[in-house]
Amino acid sequence: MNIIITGLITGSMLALLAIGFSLIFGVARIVNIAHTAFYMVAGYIIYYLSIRLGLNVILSMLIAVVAVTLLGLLAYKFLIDPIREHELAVMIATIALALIFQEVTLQIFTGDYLSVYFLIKGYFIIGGNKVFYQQLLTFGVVLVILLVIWFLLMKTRLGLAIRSTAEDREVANLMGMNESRLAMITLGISVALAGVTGAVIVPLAVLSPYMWTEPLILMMAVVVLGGLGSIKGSFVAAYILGFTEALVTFLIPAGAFLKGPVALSIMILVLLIRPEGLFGIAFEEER
Amino acid sequence: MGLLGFYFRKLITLIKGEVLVLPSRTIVGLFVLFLLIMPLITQDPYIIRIMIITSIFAILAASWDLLSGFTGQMNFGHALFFGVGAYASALLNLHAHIPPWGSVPLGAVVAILAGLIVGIPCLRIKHIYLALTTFAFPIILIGIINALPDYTGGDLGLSGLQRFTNSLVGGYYIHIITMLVLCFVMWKITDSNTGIIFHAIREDELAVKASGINTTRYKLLAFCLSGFFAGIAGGLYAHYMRIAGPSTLEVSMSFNVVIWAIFGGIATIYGPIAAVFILNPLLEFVRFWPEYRMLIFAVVVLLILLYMPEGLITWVREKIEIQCPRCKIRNVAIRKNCRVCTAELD
Amino acid sequence: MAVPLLEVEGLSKSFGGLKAVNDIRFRMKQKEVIGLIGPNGAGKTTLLRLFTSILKPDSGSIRFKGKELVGMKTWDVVNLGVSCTFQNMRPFRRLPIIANVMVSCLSPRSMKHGEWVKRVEAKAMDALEFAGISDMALEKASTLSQGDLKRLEVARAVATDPELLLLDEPFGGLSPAETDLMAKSIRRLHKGGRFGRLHSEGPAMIIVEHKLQQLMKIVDRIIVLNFGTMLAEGTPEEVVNNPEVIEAYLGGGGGE
Amino acid sequence: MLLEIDHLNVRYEKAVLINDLSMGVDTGELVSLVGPNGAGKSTSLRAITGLVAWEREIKRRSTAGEIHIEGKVTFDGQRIDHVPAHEIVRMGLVLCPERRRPFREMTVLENLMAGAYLQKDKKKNQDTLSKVYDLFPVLKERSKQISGTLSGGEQQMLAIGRAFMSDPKLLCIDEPSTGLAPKTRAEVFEKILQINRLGITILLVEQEVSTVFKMTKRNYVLSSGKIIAQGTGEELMEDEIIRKTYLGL
Repeated sequence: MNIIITGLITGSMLALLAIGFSLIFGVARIVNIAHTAFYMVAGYIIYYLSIRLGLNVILSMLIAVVAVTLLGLLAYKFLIDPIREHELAVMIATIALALIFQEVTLQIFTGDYLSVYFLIKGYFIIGGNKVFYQQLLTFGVVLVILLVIWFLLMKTRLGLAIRSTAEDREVANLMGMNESRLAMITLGISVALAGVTGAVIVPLAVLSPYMWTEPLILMMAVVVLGGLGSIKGSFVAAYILGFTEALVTFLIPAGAFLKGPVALSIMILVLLIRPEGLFGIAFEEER
Repeated sequence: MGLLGFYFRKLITLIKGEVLVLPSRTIVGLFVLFLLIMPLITQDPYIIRIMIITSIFAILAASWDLLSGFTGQMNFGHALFFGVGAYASALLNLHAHIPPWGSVPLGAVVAILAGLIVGIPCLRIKHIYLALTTFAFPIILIGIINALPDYTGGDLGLSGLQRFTNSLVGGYYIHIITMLVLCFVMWKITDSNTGIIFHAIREDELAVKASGINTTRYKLLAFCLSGFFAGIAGGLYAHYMRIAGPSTLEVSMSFNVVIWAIFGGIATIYGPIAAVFILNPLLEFVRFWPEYRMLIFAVVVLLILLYMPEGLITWVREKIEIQCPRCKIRNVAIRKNCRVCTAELD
Repeated sequence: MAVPLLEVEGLSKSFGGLKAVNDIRFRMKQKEVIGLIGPNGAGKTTLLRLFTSILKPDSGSIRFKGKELVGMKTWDVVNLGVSCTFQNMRPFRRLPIIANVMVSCLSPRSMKHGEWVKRVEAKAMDALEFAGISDMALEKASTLSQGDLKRLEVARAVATDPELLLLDEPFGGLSPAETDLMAKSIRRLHKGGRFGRLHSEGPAMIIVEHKLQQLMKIVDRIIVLNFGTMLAEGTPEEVVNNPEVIEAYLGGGGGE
Repeated sequence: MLLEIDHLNVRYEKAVLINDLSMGVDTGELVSLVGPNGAGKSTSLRAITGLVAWEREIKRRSTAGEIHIEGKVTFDGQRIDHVPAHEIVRMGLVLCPERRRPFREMTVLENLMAGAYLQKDKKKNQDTLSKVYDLFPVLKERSKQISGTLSGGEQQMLAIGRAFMSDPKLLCIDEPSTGLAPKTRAEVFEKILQINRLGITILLVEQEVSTVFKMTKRNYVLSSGKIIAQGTGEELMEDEIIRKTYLGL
């Protein structure tokens, strides 16, 4: 039972992060290493507003998401956009950005582990395992957000434009889609997703300025495993890796440190069979 | 005596004709000279220590450039080779009691094996997939290391390694000279025919295949060479710090390597080396402000990239030197005419 | 009868339902020069890519001097003596031109043929000389014009000492004067002989081209492709006067 | 003139792709631009629809390869040579690109709706959509299918339909017949004629001249980036010019 709950929660978190990451990669070819750093920043903003300032938790979550999105857009406008055609430089710039976030939070909040209260307290017991209502709530919120994202991408005009641009920048231009403005909007959505992930996961996690590296690796594994740019792929792969982690923790309780490596090994094994990921599109030699 | 004088004069001519004509070469020459005579200026153990570690990292950054900068196989898990080299030479030193001058090269050989193991699956994966996948390898190795604490020391790592020498200055020269030699070898490799093929693979792999070159072999060669040099760096690091721990495999280590290389300018070898010698001491010397060290590092990297996305050293070189439009020989930027063919420079 | 240089049987390849190459069969003799023509999308380039194992055929066999090429790696095919150029030109843009050709000179086949040549640069230089762009040897490939890139492609292919040379639109995008030069080079190459350190025994060639006037002066035989199948085959005169060919080339029923 | 091109030049570094091109298209016309491979047909379409300038904008940031574009392009009385590509579409100049390029992972309907991106009026969209479905009944049958799985001919119709959804005044179609079987080709050309009869001006780039010349009143022949001849199909055919540029005889 615990496996299912942890698996679901880790999986959902990874799915949210991975979808955001592959969205901006698809539309603008930006590999945003700082993606999970935004997630961390959101967590800290919530902590600051709700614990230090005593604001309502839900309100602080909303503020955090908005603030992180703004931060992302500013970073894009001034740091990423000027060097966008140098893919490597962009990648390094995002690493530097993540380091800056890490150091600034370290300065403000020190390296101590911090946590935020549960929104709702209490738990019920199934088969001898505690299931916290908070866990259920988190999972529920994640599902709702995934649905909203799916709806946004599949059913709206904006989503259509985003998907078109991701597939063929030039033809999207021919359809009257302003490619550079879409990149900006997509970045906003992507960072907002990272912020939301931070918001929903923060009551269950402990905050530390270094908390962005572990999910970063797993998120990238999810993106690669699912196939770059495939939302369905990210979704499936996120749960595969989420459950793998939970299963490893359950089967070898002493070997919790193995959960990451096992998940990554699975990714590499899959890639050996399908180099383009589970749902990715194979590179075909151009005609 | 006359013979000695002859060679001395020849050396002078060589320096005049080949080194002093170009600012970049002059700078490199002066820098090497500075490294060699530095202990005469100061013997502050702290400074010596920083220079040793910096030179070890310089080997590491150059080895990344050899693989990723030249062949375009973006490796974001370069810490793997570093860590494998460190652990392998540590194990050899501790259990087989092989002295450092034996365990470091042997450790590097193990790192070559790591290069093969990683390189073979990476042959099928391309571009961004490769970059994102290579992240995973060092993490997996950390898992293995933690799973076998009896052999690897787990979280604490292997400590109590022998040093090359306990003499401060002796240790300095061993590391600096190794660095200079290895970097020169790497530069020579990239300057050779093999280097041309590496370059070409990055530009267009299919066209290289169609030229009759076995690209698989060359890509694996790049992985192995890079693994070898990074492995030596790892071994040197482990023996110098007297400990081989999981920190050699961390994500931040892989990140650092990439930052150094791209900051300096990829596919140059000298770029990453220079970047390490700029960034690493900078990071250390800001000790009067320790809590902002990393922050300053990140901000510097970000600002430099914003204005010089091709890398700092590449940018500087473009500024101080100019290529002759006719014979392609490089000249000082202030010259009006090419120093060889006297064509007008603009 | 001697083993033919190239023997193609039942070669087919499709891309997602579209049959790009459909049941091609032909033979070619030593030193023969074949022109391959047909409208856009007829499968000419695909056919060349099948010969060099860049693409894998769905079925059929390609035998070069009795050796099966299907399933071989591209570099092995090249080292057997089959060399190709790319229609849309794929130079190593950030490398000097001479380095572009040196890559070919470093292939095992080229190294074997030039044992007495210690320096690959020298051989590469001769290949450039042959193609007529040696004066630009040190320029970056990205600065070349369309025509010079074509010549670079030829130099690169020639530097592997091929016995069968596959040229994909060698005149494409060239001005009339450049076309003449290129045609001259190709004829010279086919005659064979020494070009400095470059030794040519006069390779057989398959040339894909749209400029028929030039093509007809070079080739012994023309194969016409349409929708992946062979529409006609014969001497240049036969093919040009074949009404079916005119129709395929100029489109349904036109041309009169 | 609906579209007027005045002394257009396009250079990619040293390579001259378009050399002093001047031509015009009148409202309601069906005009063709023909020429052999590499003559610069596609480049000229990309230049007038703003794609060359867009590409230049991207390349400028990466310092790789310079693109020069000069000349005057007027559409519907307004100069468009400095208008960004996505704005040109809004003015009614729409390009149906070479090699069709559908959004392969999206369904047919989604592709069509992507074409209608700028049309915010839902009702009008439905009207255009039903027009497209009338023109291409096969698209209606396949509307839920992923477009990457369509056949070549169907993809071509989808590409034309998608461009039609952008509500063009002038529709540029780049090589619609490439890689299609004769029967499908004829069908595609028939559809293009039908669209023209609906009152939409068409600039058609093609290689297959004989069919095209039967459809058009006016044609331009392009070779090495230059207009070398213009006139009716019959004139051109007699002129031996086509035989020369195409067959080189």
